[in-house]
Order: sequence, then C-alpha cells, then structure tokens
Amino acid sequence: MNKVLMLLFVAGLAIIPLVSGDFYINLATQILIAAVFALSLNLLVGYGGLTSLGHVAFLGLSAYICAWTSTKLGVAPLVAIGLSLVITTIMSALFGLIALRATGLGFLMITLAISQVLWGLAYRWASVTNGDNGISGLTRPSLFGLSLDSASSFYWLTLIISIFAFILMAAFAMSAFGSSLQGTRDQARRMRALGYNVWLIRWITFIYSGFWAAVAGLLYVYYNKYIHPSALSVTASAEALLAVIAGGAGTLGGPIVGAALLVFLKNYASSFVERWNMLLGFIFVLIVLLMPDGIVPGVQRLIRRMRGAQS
Amino acid sequence: MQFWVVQGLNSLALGGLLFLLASGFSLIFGLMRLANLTHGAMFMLGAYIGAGLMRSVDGVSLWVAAIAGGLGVALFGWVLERFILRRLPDNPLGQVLVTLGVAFIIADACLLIWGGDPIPIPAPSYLARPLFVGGFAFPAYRLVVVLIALAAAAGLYVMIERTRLGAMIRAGVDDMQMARAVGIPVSRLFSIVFCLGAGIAGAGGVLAGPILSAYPGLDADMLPLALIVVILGGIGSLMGAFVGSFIIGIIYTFGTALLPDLAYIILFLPMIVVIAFRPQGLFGHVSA
Amino acid sequence: MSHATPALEIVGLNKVFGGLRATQDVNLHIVQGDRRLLIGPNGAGKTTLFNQITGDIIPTSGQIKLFGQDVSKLRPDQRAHLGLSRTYQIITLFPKNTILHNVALGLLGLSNERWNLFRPMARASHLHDEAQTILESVGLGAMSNKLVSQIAYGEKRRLEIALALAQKPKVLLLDEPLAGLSTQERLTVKNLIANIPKETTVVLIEHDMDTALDLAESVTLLHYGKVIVDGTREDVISDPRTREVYLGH
Amino acid sequence: MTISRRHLIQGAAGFASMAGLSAGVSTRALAQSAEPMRLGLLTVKTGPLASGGIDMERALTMFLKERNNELAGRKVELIVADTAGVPATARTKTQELVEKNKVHALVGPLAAFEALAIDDYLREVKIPTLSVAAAEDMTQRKPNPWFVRGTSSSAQCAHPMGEYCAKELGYKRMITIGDDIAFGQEMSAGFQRTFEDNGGKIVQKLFPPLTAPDYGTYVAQLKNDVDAIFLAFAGSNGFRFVRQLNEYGLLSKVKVVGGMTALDEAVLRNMGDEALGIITTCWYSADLNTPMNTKFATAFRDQFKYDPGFYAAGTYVEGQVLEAAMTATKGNVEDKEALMKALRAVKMETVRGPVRFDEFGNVVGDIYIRKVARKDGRLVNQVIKTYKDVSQFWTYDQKAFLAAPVYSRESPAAKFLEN
Repeated sequence: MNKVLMLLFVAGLAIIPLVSGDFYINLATQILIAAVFALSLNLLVGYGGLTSLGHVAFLGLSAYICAWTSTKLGVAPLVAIGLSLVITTIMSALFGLIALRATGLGFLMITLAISQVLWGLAYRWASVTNGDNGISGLTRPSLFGLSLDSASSFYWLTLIISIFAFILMAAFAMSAFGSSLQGTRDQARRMRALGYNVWLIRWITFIYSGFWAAVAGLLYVYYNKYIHPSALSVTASAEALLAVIAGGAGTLGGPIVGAALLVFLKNYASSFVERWNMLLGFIFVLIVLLMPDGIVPGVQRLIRRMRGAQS
Repeated sequence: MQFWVVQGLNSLALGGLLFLLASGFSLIFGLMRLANLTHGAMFMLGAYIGAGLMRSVDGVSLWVAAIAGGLGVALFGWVLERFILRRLPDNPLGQVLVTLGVAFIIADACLLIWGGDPIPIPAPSYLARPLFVGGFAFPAYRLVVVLIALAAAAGLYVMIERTRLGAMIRAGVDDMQMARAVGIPVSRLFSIVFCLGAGIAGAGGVLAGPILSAYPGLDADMLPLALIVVILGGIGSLMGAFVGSFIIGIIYTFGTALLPDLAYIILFLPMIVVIAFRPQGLFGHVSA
Repeated sequence: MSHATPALEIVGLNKVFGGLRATQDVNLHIVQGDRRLLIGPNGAGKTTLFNQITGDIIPTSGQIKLFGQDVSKLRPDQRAHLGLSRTYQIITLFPKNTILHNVALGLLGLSNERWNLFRPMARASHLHDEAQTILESVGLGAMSNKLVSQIAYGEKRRLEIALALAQKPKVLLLDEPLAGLSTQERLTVKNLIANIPKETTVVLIEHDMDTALDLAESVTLLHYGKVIVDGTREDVISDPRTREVYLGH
Repeated sequence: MTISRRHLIQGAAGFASMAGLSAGVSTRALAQSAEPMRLGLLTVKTGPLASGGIDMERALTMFLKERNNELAGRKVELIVADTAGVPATARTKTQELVEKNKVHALVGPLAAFEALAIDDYLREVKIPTLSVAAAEDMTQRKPNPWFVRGTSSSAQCAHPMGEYCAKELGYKRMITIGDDIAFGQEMSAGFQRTFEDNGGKIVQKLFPPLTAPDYGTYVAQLKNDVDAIFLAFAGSNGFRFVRQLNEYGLLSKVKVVGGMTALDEAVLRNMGDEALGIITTCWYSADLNTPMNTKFATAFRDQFKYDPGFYAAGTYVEGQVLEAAMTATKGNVEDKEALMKALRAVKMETVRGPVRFDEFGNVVGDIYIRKVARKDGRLVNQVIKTYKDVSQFWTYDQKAFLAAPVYSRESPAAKFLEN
C-alpha cells in the first residue's frame, strides 16, 4: 500500500512539466534541490542528534568549486562535477575532525564558525570567487546529447537525482549503521559500552551528509547558473535547519515537507503576503505549539487518532 | 602610540558592549539549557523601543529609554517564556525552531513599525563630546559603556553570589533535579531568569544605540557575536561571558586593524581553536 | 587460560576530581568466574570505579587489566570488544525503540554488520531472533514489541541486564541492579543474576545486603575511594572495619 | 496594512490573447486593446536592504498614479516582487514575473549581485530591464543587450568627484573608505583614478566588511595627515561612519566627502548638524532646482514626509524613460526589440536633468556636486556644481577604458599607499 502511494507520488512529480508552466516547474525544481539538501542535513540533525548551523558550507563549497573550475579553468562539466564532489567530501571529512570535538551547542557553533569562515573567503578571496559579484556564466551541460537548458528537462534530471538521493539516504538511515547512529543520538554512553565507536559513527555520517550536500550544491549551481556568497550565509543554513525541524527531524518525509513549505513561502506566498517573513515566523511558532516534533510526525499522530476514533 | 592607546580603548568599549549583549544569553543558557536564538532580535527590539521613545517624546534621556527598552523586552520575554518556551522542555530542536521563528517575527515587525532607515540614538549631550585620554581623543560615551558593563557585571555577580534568587539560580545551574527536589520553584525561576536575560538584552540594545544605532539587520549582526562570546567564555558562566566579551573585543579590534585581510574570519578562527581544544570554553565546567 | 591470570585486575588506581580524591590507590584482583560484591556507603566511589573500568572516566594514574591485557589506554567500545559489559544504576536504555530493538543493538555492537551502511536493519532477522531468545530468558519475551517508554520500571531493570547479557560478556559489571525494585521483583532479578553462566565474571554494586550477599562469593568494601577490606564473603562480614564503616564509630 | 498591492494574473483570457499576438499586429490596434501593459518591479521589502527597496516601490507607484496608471495611452498594471536581497530569490521572482505574470518590462533589481544573478536569464527571455543596480560591467565589458540604466554606474559619479577634490578643493592627500563589496570598490577605484590623474594621492584605502559591527576600529586607523576622506558606503553605513567620526572628534579635524550613496536623502533626515558641510556627488539631489524636480520632490515629500533620494528618484527616472520609450513605440510593448531600441534612443528631460543613453544602455547625464546644508529646518544636499553630460567612461577613451580590467580592490593599482 505504502509502495503504491510512493509510486503514485513519484508519478505525480514526473508529470508536473506536462501540466504546468515554466514558473511552477522551476519552483518544483527548487523544492527538490532544497529537499535533497534538507535530507542531507537531517542525517546529522535528525538521526545523529548533531544540530548543525553551518551545513551550507558543503553546498556552497561544491557550488563554488564547480562554478570556478568550469568558468575560470574551463574544465569539462564531468570533471568539474567530479572535482566538486571529491573535494567537498574530503573537506567534510576534515571539517568533521574539528566539529566533532564538540556536541550540542558547541557543535552548532563550530559548524556555524566553519561556514562563516567559508562565507568570509567567498567575499574576500575575490580572485577566485569574484567576491560580491559572484560567479556567473556557468552553462548547463547536456546529458547524452540532451540539452538541460529548458525548465522541464532540468526538472526531470533533478527529479531523478533526488529520487536516487532519497533512496540512498533512506537506506542509510534504515541500515544497521543507521540504527547505530540513532543509538548514539539517544544514548551515546550506552552505545560505547555496547562496543560502538561513537565518534567514528558520527564522523562517517558527517562525511556522508557532506557528500549529499555537495550533490545539492551542484544542482543548486547548475539551476541558478550563478553563485554568490549569500549561498553560504547563516540565514541559508538556518533556513535548511528550520525546514528539517518544521517538517520533522529524524523522519524521512519531514525534510521534504519542510523544504517544500519553506521554498513555497519564500518564493510563492511572498507574492500575496507582503509581510511573509512574519508569516514564516508565525508558522514556525504554530508548528512547535501544535506539533512539537514537526509536521510529519504530527500528521501521522493525527491520522492514527482519527483511525482510532473510527474503529 | 596613538594606535595602541586608541585601539586598546576601542577593545574595551567593544568588550563592554558585547558583555551587555551576551550576559543575558549566558544567564539563560546556564540555567535553562536553552540557546535563545531570539537574543539578537531582543537586542534590536530594545534599541528600537529606546530610539522610538526618544524620538517621539521630548526630553526622554538615554537612561530612561534604556530602562523602558529593558522593561519592554523583559515583558516580551515573559510572554515568550510563559506561553511558548515553557511547553518545550527537553525539546531542543523545537526551541531552535520557535526562537528563530520569533526572531523572524520581531525583525519584520520592527521593519513594519519603524521603517527601513537607521534611527540614531543620541548619547546624552554631556557625553557626546570626545574625551582626551593621555592626549588622544576618545568618545566619552564609549568609556561610559565600559563603566556600565562593569557595573552590570558587578550587579549580576552580587545577585548571583549574594542573594536568595542567586542561590536558587546557582543550585539550578549545578543540578536541576536536585534543585527541584529541595523545593526550588523551578518554573518560576525560569520565568524570572528569562525575563532578566531578555531585559538585559533590551536595555543593552538601547545603551549600545549611540554607537550602533537601530537598523534592520542589527539582530543578525549581533546574534553570532553573542554566541561567540558565550562559547569562548564558557556556557552559563558569568565570569566566562565577562572575560569572553573583552577577549573578543581585543581580538576583533586589533585583528581587523593588523590583519585586514582576515577581517571576515577573525572572530571565528579563535572560536574554532577554543572549541577544538577546550570544548567547555575558557571558564566553563560543563562541556558545550 | 590459566587460573593464575585474573579476569579483572586493578593496579594502583587513582582518580582526582579537582581536590577530591574519588579513587585512592585501589588494587583489585578478581579471578574468572568470581561473583564479587562491591559495598560501601554512598559516595564511597563505587560507580566511579566502574566508570574507570569501562573507560568512561580516565583515571589519574594506575592500570586496569582484562585477562592480563592492559586496557587503560583503550576506549570504552574497545574494552567492550574484549568482553567487558555493564549495566547502569540510572536506567540507560533507548526509550524511543522497542525492547527487541534495544537488545538487537546490544548484539549488533559486537557484530561487524554494524558498519553496513545500506542493508536494512529490519532484515537482520538473525539478530532479532537471537534478541528474542535473550528476552525470553529474562522473562520479557512476550512484550518484545513494546516501546521502552511503555514498560514498567522493574521490566526496564531486567532489560538493562538483558542488554548487557546480549554482549555475552566475560566480565559483567552490574551497578545496583536491584535499585528501586519491589520484593517480588528483587527475587526475579536475583534469580536472573544467579543464573548467569558460571564462566562469566560478575562484579556487583548493591545496597540490598540480604539479596546481594546471597549472590556474592567475595566482597570488597570501599570507603572514601579506598579499599578497606577485601576477601571472602565471610571474612569481610565478620571484619570489625566493616562494622565500623557501616555503623559509625 | 498587510494587503498586497500586487495583482494576480487576470486569468486564462489574458494568457490566450497574449499567445495570439504576433509581431505583425499593428501598433495602433495594440494601443487601443484592452490588454494592459504589465510592468514588473523587482525590489527588496524585507531584510537590511528594505529601506531603498520600499522607496523604489513608493516612487514607481506614485509615478504611475500621477499618470492615472496609463503610459502612452496604455493601461499599466504594476506587479511588485520582493527579492529579499537574495540572488537566488531574485532569480525566482524574475521568473515568476516573466513566466507567470507575463510582464513586458522590468524595473529593478536594486543590488548589483541581484542584477548579475538574473543577467543570463534576462538575455534568455529578452525582457527590457530598467535597473538602478550600478555594477560597472553590466554596461561595460559584459553588456547585457536588455539592460538600461538611468541612474549611473558605480564610478560614474565618483569620477567627477575625484577631479573636483583635486582641482577645486585643492586636496593633495586623501583616504578612501567604503563597503567591501563591488559597489564600494568600484566607487573607490573610480575616485582614486581621477583624483590621482589630477595630481592627488590616495595614501590609504580601507574596506570594512559589510557586517562590521562597529567602525570604531577603522576610525582609529585613519591616517591623520590627510586633507580629506572619501566615503564609498551604501545604505546606512555612511550614516553610521559619519556619526562615529563625529564621536571621535575627527569630523572637525578632517574634511569628509562622499560618493553617491554616502549621505543619501534617505539617511540625511535622521542626521544632525554633524552632517553639515559634507560634500557628496550624485546624479541627483532632492534639492535640484528644476520645475520638474521641484514638483516631484514636493509631491513625494507631501505624501511620505521625507525627501526622495537615490532609490526613489532613480526609479522615478526609470519610469520617465519607460514612458518616453513607450510613447515612441506608440504603446507597443509586445515587440521587445523595438521597445528596447526605443529605450536606448530616449533623449529627454527627467527629474534628474537631461538624460540619454550610450551604446551599452548606460545613462549619459549630469552629475552634481552637493553640499549638506540646512534649509527650512531640514538637511538637504544643496547642489554646488554641475558636471554636464557625464558618461560612464568620464573623459577617458572608451576603447582604452574597456581594455583595462574592471574596477576592483586592486585595479587600478594604488601607487601612493603609505603604511
């Protein structure tokens, strides 16, 4: 039953370009990109109990590497993509060594600090990053001779990559390793006594999460064909974190729902509600008051209760 | 010579300003284990309340405005704690969501009420002139900020170390379960401390006004600074917040002057080093 | 393994917190298969000693040896892989998960499968079968699909032990396994402990002397972090220093 | 108060009639058709840049209202989008205006990085865009054929200021300090070039980060053996910097001059006597004494209780330019090539004075040197000198100018820095 629903959902996503205009297709593409990014953050926040306020470091790093190598070094798209993924993953391993010296608020701050250092570099290291002007002029590569310039073709590619990302991140969360990870979140001390190397589990998760953030970064930069230091700002990190928490941290659907909500409010509802920032704030407060674990767990509970009432 | 004297005084002034910002955050975190991400917005709200008051009512002095800003934000803090945060003990992610959400609301409300242009907060006229320190001109008001920060630190120290309320706070910081067990009214204590922390932030916003002004974005500029100070000094330690403020003041002031290329990251590098090698901060006992 | 090598040996162990000496020059020699009871008033440093044996706390000086191997520099998880296991005085379980999953985590910890990033945990049926067997053995088999947050306190105590037993420990540290239990429950848990295989070495902290002394073969009395008396059950009970520590001067 | 002024697209009918149009339809028929011209405004209404963004919306709304929402006989429907000052959002909002609202032309965006973020998209969808964003290369080395700028490039106003400081004020040694973004760097570079070409020396260049919490540490670094300081700040930063100079007692010791946004009318109204006498350069002043501007500035002041500044006047000018171009095309906005051609061919009198455009779509117009003075109790930027017909290339040879790298922190090199 659940599988049928999932397939229907994916089929529904796949036909969006056939039934709507470019604007909505682009909106859907952005939701998918934000969802991949939120899912990667969710591995840390939801499953690992490690609240990061600097996850854009990896999205931004991979986007900048791709834009820089493509436009300034002129390397082929596949090489640029490969370099972005490899370098970002290596950097996440290095940053993980530093960040995982702390947990809790310390971890939050150190991830914030790392992303702020990268943000500062993006502004200041203008010979590479163009500083405040950002890097423009990136073109989308073609795939097996198919151009990705149209909104719908890029959407479909994004959809396929997002589905892959979702499957691989879901498998990670539900694997034996994922169980261990959740154990370290809930009872780190006991996990050590049970023979788990808690630090190593967290570090591997940090790297895996960094890799998927890099994938989101590539989608982001090819979608926008432009990268600017604001992609590395605290606000961007906070938005992703809020998406994860609002949707439901530690659930597979939560980050997707949260990302959709945030992208929708920011880019669409803002056309009708002048004070959309305030609306966003009120929605967050309401979510916390009504569904303290986030939307997905909250709705699940509601459905269970309604079913219970019927029987 | 002039460089060192003036920048030294600048470090102190920035340190004093940071203490007014961070002490409330530290107090709240120490007792409630709550990272109040609304803190920057509360600081800004205080600044706007003060600026609005001084602008619309003639003859209101900075000191009266600071008290008004402090009380106004404390009241706001009371509502926030009483009706929202109280429902979220042991839900750190929910706390992150709600405190950031409220920060969004405050920021947008300030923009709506006071507009997008910066509003100056004048220093009292007798402090608006520069003072000559060893032959070098230095703004008199900035020196007063250092004095205010010292007085606030002393006041908080006395409150925490010498009063009944302080004793209860210390008990709660050390061991919450024990405090509950011996009959300390923990939820009332939380309300009081949250109000107090919010009030200090609000008053701090007004007192920082003659230096920073009230402008949109002040909240986002200040929140990371509060976090840096508290992390560096040690979470929940008043002493840590105090020393942390002045260390950051020195690092920032001399760092940007001597190593201008590092201006963007000068605040974050020391923090990374401190957390990496001393996760509990310079003065903290508990790990961050 | 020769009987000359003790299962757990502690040599000259010291731990200083600030000015407080929580462990003072402790030497212990526990042979394989022993049932050792650690007693002492509150604050005698019993749990602190456990925490140093498991590696949760790093001693200021001294050595801890498992079957002759110095483990003082090893992490807690590495010691677990050498056959060390423990329970906690304050219930330390995974409250969001089922009882079965709790025990399965205990099994997984020593299996290389824990590094499998993609095979679903739900499909690890052998782990779940084995966990079910262990739960049957502690009398929790019928409720294996309940969440930890839904079961009674006494059941949690038994689950604590089941989780440790899942590791098939060679040395098992039990920290007040009877704390907070009713008379009836005490009896159940006591039987559970009594039925632990003989080759497992058990070190036990317990305040309930009536029950604990029945289980113990040897006893160590700690006071202010120091070993006061150490010997067979009968020796320690009859020693005047024991009386002094417990009854005052 | 939270009701949006934006309009939803009018429904499928509008869409169908749009699709049915072809380039061959006579312009007269178009002008009479019921189909309104849809104009998108990309502005910033939330976050730190909102001050200028709100002014942009106010000015454009006022401009259209004065004309009864009709330009060149064609009804105009204004659709306002809030980019929040974030490049990625600016892109989405542009797409929304183009794809969902089917706008015929755009006014905005506000910031240079927003303009750069939508640069390739504008080329792709070919939408005539009238921007106030000052990025040099948008109209120089990488000109966008769909871009018209009626305000100025970053350095366009700084060029005459450099000459003015060296020649008229007789300054020999100066400091530049400005925001560490392209805008501040380009302005400083342009000022430095003409100042040094006229015999001056820039002995110190400072670029505080946008997020600097406090300028105290920069104020203390300023060399004191200079004639004046040039401010290349945007938004409220110039205001904060001048207040802090005053705090340190330096305002009475060293002369301060500024670029086009250092002491804009928007911040001037919150300043006191400390601002008196400061000289800045801009393509506009609310105090500009022409009948057209007096009418505009008075009306704006009556309605909003403050003087129009850079963003308000700039957007109003864009409105005037658009109207002139539409008059030339007889209201045809569907033929974008024609509209674009008409836009760049505009030569007219506006509230800022006479404007025309160069081949890159950048304005050629008067630049004013202004001095802060008190008038009727409020502070104004009083015009003290006018440079006529200033182009973005100043008096330099266009080819040589474009062959050199774009203005930046390092370019052109500062030869006289002292440390």
